[in-house]
Amino acid sequence: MTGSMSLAAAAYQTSTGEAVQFWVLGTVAVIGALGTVLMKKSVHSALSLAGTMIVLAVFYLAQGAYFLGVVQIVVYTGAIMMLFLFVVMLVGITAADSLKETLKGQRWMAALCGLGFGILLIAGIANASLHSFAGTGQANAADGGNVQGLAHLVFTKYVWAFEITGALLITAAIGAMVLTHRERTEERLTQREQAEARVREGKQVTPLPAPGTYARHNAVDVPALLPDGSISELSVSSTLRERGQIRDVSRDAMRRLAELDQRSDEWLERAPEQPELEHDGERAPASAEEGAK
Amino acid sequence: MNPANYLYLAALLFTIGAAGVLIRRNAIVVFMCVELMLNACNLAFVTFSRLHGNLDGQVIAFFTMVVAAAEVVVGLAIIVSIYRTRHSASVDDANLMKL
Amino acid sequence: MSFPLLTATAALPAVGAIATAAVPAARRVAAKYTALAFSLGTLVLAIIAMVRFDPGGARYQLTESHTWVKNFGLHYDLGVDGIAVVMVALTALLIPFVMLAGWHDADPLEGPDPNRRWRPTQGFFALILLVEAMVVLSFEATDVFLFYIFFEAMLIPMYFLIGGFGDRAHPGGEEEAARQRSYAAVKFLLYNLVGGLIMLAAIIGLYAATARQLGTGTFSLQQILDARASGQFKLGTDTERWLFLGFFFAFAVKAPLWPLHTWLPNAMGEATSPVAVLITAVVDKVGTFAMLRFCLQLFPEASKWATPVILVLALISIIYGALLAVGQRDIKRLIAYASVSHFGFIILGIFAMTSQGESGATLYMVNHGISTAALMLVAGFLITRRGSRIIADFGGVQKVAPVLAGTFMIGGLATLSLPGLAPFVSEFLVLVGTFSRYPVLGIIATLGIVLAALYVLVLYQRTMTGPVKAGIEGMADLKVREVVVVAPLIALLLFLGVYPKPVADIVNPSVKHTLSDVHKTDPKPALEAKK
Amino acid sequence: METLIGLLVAAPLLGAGVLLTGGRRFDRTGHLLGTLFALLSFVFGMVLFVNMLGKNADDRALHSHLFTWVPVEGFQAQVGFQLDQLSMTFVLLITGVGTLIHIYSIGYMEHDERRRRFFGYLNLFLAAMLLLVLADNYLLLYAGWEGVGLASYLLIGFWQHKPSAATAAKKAFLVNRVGDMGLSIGIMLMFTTFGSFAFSNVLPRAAQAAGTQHATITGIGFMLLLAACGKSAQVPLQSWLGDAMEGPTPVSALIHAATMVTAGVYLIVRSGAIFNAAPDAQTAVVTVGAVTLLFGAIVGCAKDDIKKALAGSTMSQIGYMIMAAGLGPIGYVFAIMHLVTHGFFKAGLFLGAGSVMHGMNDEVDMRRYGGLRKFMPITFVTFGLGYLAIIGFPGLSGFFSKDKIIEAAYAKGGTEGWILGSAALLGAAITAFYMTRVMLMTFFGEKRWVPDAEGHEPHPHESPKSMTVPMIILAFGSVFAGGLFSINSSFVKWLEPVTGHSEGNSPVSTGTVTAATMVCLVIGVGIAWLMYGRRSVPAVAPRGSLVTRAARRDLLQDDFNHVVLVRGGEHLTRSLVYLDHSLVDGVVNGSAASVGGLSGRLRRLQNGYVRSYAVSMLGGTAVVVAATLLMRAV
Repeated sequence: MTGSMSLAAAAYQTSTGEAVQFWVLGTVAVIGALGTVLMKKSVHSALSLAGTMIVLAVFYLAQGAYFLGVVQIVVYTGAIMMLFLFVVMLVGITAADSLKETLKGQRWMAALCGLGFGILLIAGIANASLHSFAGTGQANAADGGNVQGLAHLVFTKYVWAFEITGALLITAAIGAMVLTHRERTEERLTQREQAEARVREGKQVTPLPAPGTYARHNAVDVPALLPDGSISELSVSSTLRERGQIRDVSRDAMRRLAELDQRSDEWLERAPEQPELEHDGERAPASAEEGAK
Repeated sequence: MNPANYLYLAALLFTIGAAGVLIRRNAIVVFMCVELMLNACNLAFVTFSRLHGNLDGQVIAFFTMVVAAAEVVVGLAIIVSIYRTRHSASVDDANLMKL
Repeated sequence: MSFPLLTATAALPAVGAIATAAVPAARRVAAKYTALAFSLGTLVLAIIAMVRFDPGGARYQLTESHTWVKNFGLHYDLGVDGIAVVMVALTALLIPFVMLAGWHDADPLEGPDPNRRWRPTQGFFALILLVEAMVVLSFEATDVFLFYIFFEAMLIPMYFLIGGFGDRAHPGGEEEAARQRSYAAVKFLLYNLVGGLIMLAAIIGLYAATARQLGTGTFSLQQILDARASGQFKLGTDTERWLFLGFFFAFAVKAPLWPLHTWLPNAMGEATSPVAVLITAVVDKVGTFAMLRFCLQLFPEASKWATPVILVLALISIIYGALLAVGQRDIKRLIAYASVSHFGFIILGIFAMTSQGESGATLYMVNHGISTAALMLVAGFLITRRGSRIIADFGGVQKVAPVLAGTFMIGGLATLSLPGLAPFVSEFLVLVGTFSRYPVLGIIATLGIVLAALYVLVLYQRTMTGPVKAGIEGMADLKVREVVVVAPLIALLLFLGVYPKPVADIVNPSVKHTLSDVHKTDPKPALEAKK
Repeated sequence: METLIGLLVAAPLLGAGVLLTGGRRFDRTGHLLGTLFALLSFVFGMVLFVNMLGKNADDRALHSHLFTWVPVEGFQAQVGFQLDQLSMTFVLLITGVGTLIHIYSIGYMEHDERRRRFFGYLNLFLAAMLLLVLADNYLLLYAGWEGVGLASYLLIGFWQHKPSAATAAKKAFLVNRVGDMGLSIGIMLMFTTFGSFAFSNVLPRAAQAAGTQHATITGIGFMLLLAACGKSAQVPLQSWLGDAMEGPTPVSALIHAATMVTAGVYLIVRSGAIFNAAPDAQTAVVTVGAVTLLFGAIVGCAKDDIKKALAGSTMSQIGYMIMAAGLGPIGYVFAIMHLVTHGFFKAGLFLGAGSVMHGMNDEVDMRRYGGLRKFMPITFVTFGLGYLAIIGFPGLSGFFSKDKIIEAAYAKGGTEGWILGSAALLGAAITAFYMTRVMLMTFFGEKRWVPDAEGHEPHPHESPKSMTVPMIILAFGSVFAGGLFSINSSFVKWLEPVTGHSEGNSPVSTGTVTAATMVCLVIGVGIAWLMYGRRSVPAVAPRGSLVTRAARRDLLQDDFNHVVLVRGGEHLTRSLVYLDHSLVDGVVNGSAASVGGLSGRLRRLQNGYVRSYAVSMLGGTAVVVAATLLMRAV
């Protein structure tokens, strides 16, 4: 798009279009970066980062690095960010990270160092004399295009590094497999053994209760209700329990029950009776708050 | 506009990324911040390439991307395996290194 | 390109170390023979190097030069002068004896072995070979930084040899032995590391100086000397002195010079006697050797400036070491302090800066290596038999084990520099060399020979003579393996005592070069000799 | 002929090598082999002697250069031999007496299981002693010098299971080392003065050097004297000789009477040119000689141990020789002459003492002897002849050599001459006294025998042939050697080309001196007879006067050594050991501890949190960047 201008051998100013583009998208990039750091949920962080990366891709294209611009979108935004999202999903999408600092003085030190470092970098750049620039036009044209130019360099001057990068990638792939693969070291327990173990250890012997799916909601994170109206956590998948992602419907159910009672009381003209709420405060924080009132 | 502005932007992004690494505890977010820093560097490289009028900077940026990809693969694998054993993705929980 | 003999001399033991370490755990004996074979091969190479060395030829011979890191002026430069080739030969000569003497030192203890996967025997012999490789390289390196690397690196295998394979015969029992051993090993390491670190600073300073004056920095001894000869390179007086001190400190720790000597008695006392030989006869020689090669050659003016202090320290070492040896109750510590005294003589000879002193010091290094090896190894046999190294536990050994006592006596006589045995020649040369320039120092140093007689004879009298003590009665005389260890050393002591010419002829031209480096000439006799 | 000189030394050396390394297979033949090598050496010596006699008096010296020992720039030590009349005299004495004592030892050491080793040591001694007297330079002489010291050490401590023997051996070696220090400093002085230490270089130029380098030459003289004192047991380094009697008696005869202890005399005579050029050193030499001759004699009077009494006598006689050597050209020849005659009669006396001990279950206390002349007639006769020779009975060897020395002392002239001469005369009287005492206590009077520790009654008997024959031969030497040497001044003429000789003009005539000596002799013998001949000898030593008690303890010199050197040394080393641990090591350990404390604080920075490490990384990077920028700015 703005590549035409960089055909000039040496220039002092970029085009106005690029300037406008820089200021607009640059702001977006910084906001994205801040979002990455400041968002509580990692999914949001990831999305912010993806935005910043796309902006950077545009900047690459604007500066004549067409190949990189495309690769940035395909590899970074397309592959790496997706990888991030996958892991975030694996680990827990909604688990919000508390931004409260636990290490003494860490935040101060971080701010100090970060600020100092930034100032130093900016001072360094300001110190450099960058009045004119060559532009990538000629370099791109020399081999008949940006991709050809890069290819020429990669396969001649940097071929050794390139080969090593190949080795690195393979190692990384194998490394990832080794790290995430769990070797089964002992024989898998048979059903009989599992049952015996369960009896021996005094765990729940009967099958776990089914979740409340279809009873009221159309999702597996809804626990079944016990006769007194409280939830049975056992009925929800342990992963969800771990993340604290149980949709507590007991209050709703209680309310409806209470309404039903009230209606029937009104109908039968009986004195209203307050049902007692019993919840496990620790397991379900939302209802615990309710109980505390 | 002087292309050096890209460098300022890169410096800014790098610093933000660095601060994120220091502040955030979620290992995944820390990783993202590292990626942000790497991207800032890449932007600087591409800008330098433009300033000097040769493609070496872009080649380096290209290599950075490749290495970053490799790093992410291994890093995320580590995070997953830590999460499996500790049920936490917080970097503060992995502090066995002290005496 | 000719065959890289010097590299081969160092590479062979290094390869041998790997080969030995790779021998399976169960094949202990095979590991020993592997190590021995490699050490003998190294000896052959060292002898070839000595034969191919032409005393009348260039100063550094058999040189190999490769640029290592061009931008930092690092070179893989090897070369030997007469002194180095002799030291390499000494090292290569002693290692097989050390191995043979320590043949059973690293055998696993009796009974069910708790550390079945640990391979002590393989480790022991591999570490010895590793030390040999590094010592040989530090004798051969003519690049200052290359030298530094091996000078420091040899500490690592030595650390494990001292700390991992200590003397089990400790008065305080097994546990105390282990405690003392690790203390000694750490002390050894720390002393030498501190010395090395200071030297590193001095090396960097030297590099900076060359970079400033020559445009490109270099670590190559040859390049620096050439540049100095052509007048392109000259250190300022203060710079030279500081750099000299940096180098000298490291070498004085290694050598060891009073008051930096205290690590030696601990290390030698706690290590097994073959390892103690390795320390004093091989590793420490690098220190004195490096004084000759680096201190005098690189910093001639500063060396002369520091001479008075160094001579006095050397003198203190001689007398102090000997007096402390007299006061020891532990055989190995006694020998260690005797070594301190002897190193005093070597340093005295080096810094007397006369032909006799320098030649004497070089010969002293060789002779001290052989004589201490003989004495210490026999002492080791003795200690292993009795299970104690306290002098008071011995007595009357002569009656039950006459051959052992006889060899011990000869080792002792060599230590007290009896004429006819090698150390006499070198000690007398050192004394004459010192005396001709500093008569008073020479006379005081001569006191050392009386004290040497005192500690050796007292040791001999208390351990070997008198009525047979309890615990000594059944003591076996030397076995064939042990005789094989000691007999050649004694033969060598006799040969070099009567006919040191072969070694002296190799050494002399190099000494001449060194003296011309420091611009010193021998003092003329008061009356000109008649023609 | 030159090769023969090498063989002279090589034969006993080979013997020593074979006997000491050969192992048990030589146990049966070792003593014969050892004797054979000694004899071989003696035969070579005789051949060389005959050859030498055939030559012109001024052309008799033989030189033989073997190889360069230590070739170093400016310092060329050679292994070379020089055989002149002086060396020849010693060669014959050493090999001759040596061979006899080898033969004697065959019988004496018959029951010792380590006899082979004994002969090996004896051969080693012969080799070293020959090297000493044949060396053509001081460094080689030094090698021989230490070599005999080693042999002496090994032989004194031959019965190592006896702690006293081991201690005595160590003491001998150490005291000798002090003397050796003198010799080595002397050699160094020669080297710095003359640039060499070969006799041929140093000695001819000594006189020339005296002008410009007077102090140095005197220094060399003093150092050589120190060496001689050590080896020849002269005051103040005499203390080892008495203890050295712990060794087997043949050793005492050979090493500590006839040969090794006279090496000091050899050294001084050999270095005559140096002493001639250094009168101060000469004065020191005569003083040492005179003091020792009295000192030894007094000690000899008080000892009850027969060997120790003889050792005191040896000390005293060597004092005569040293004094003679210190007199300069007047005395050199007589010093050597007395040395040779002393070699005969003192060796004979020691062998006789050994024979007595052999018959008396190794009893050494003379108070437990008595009346032995009937039981050991040959021993009695040979010992008696030796006795007459040593006291200077007219016509016997001692008479000729000792008289000459007394004459020479007077000939020195001036007050000095009078003092020295009188000391020598007094010494002669005391010698007569203590030797008569030994004679009377051993062979005359009633039996005072006591059973030994194991209860065996002594059955004195004459010794076997192998022991008596050497004694007889030595007795012949004691009787005739002196006379033979004096006929026509043959000995003086023989040695003159090497040592030089001058007849001083004595203020006292020869006749007067002889008469005075005779008077002294009679007085000495008379007093002894009065004390020990007429009265019976108490079997337990009486307390005695203060002087006697002091003399029994070597005039307290040993006690002085013990208190000052041994005790002082012990304290010194002990405090140094303590200091080394607490101070030298302490400083280092202290600094290590403070570093440890500091690092303990610093360790808290290592809290294990990745993020805090990351902060320090970023901070560090910032600092580096800042430093780089600053450096750029500067």
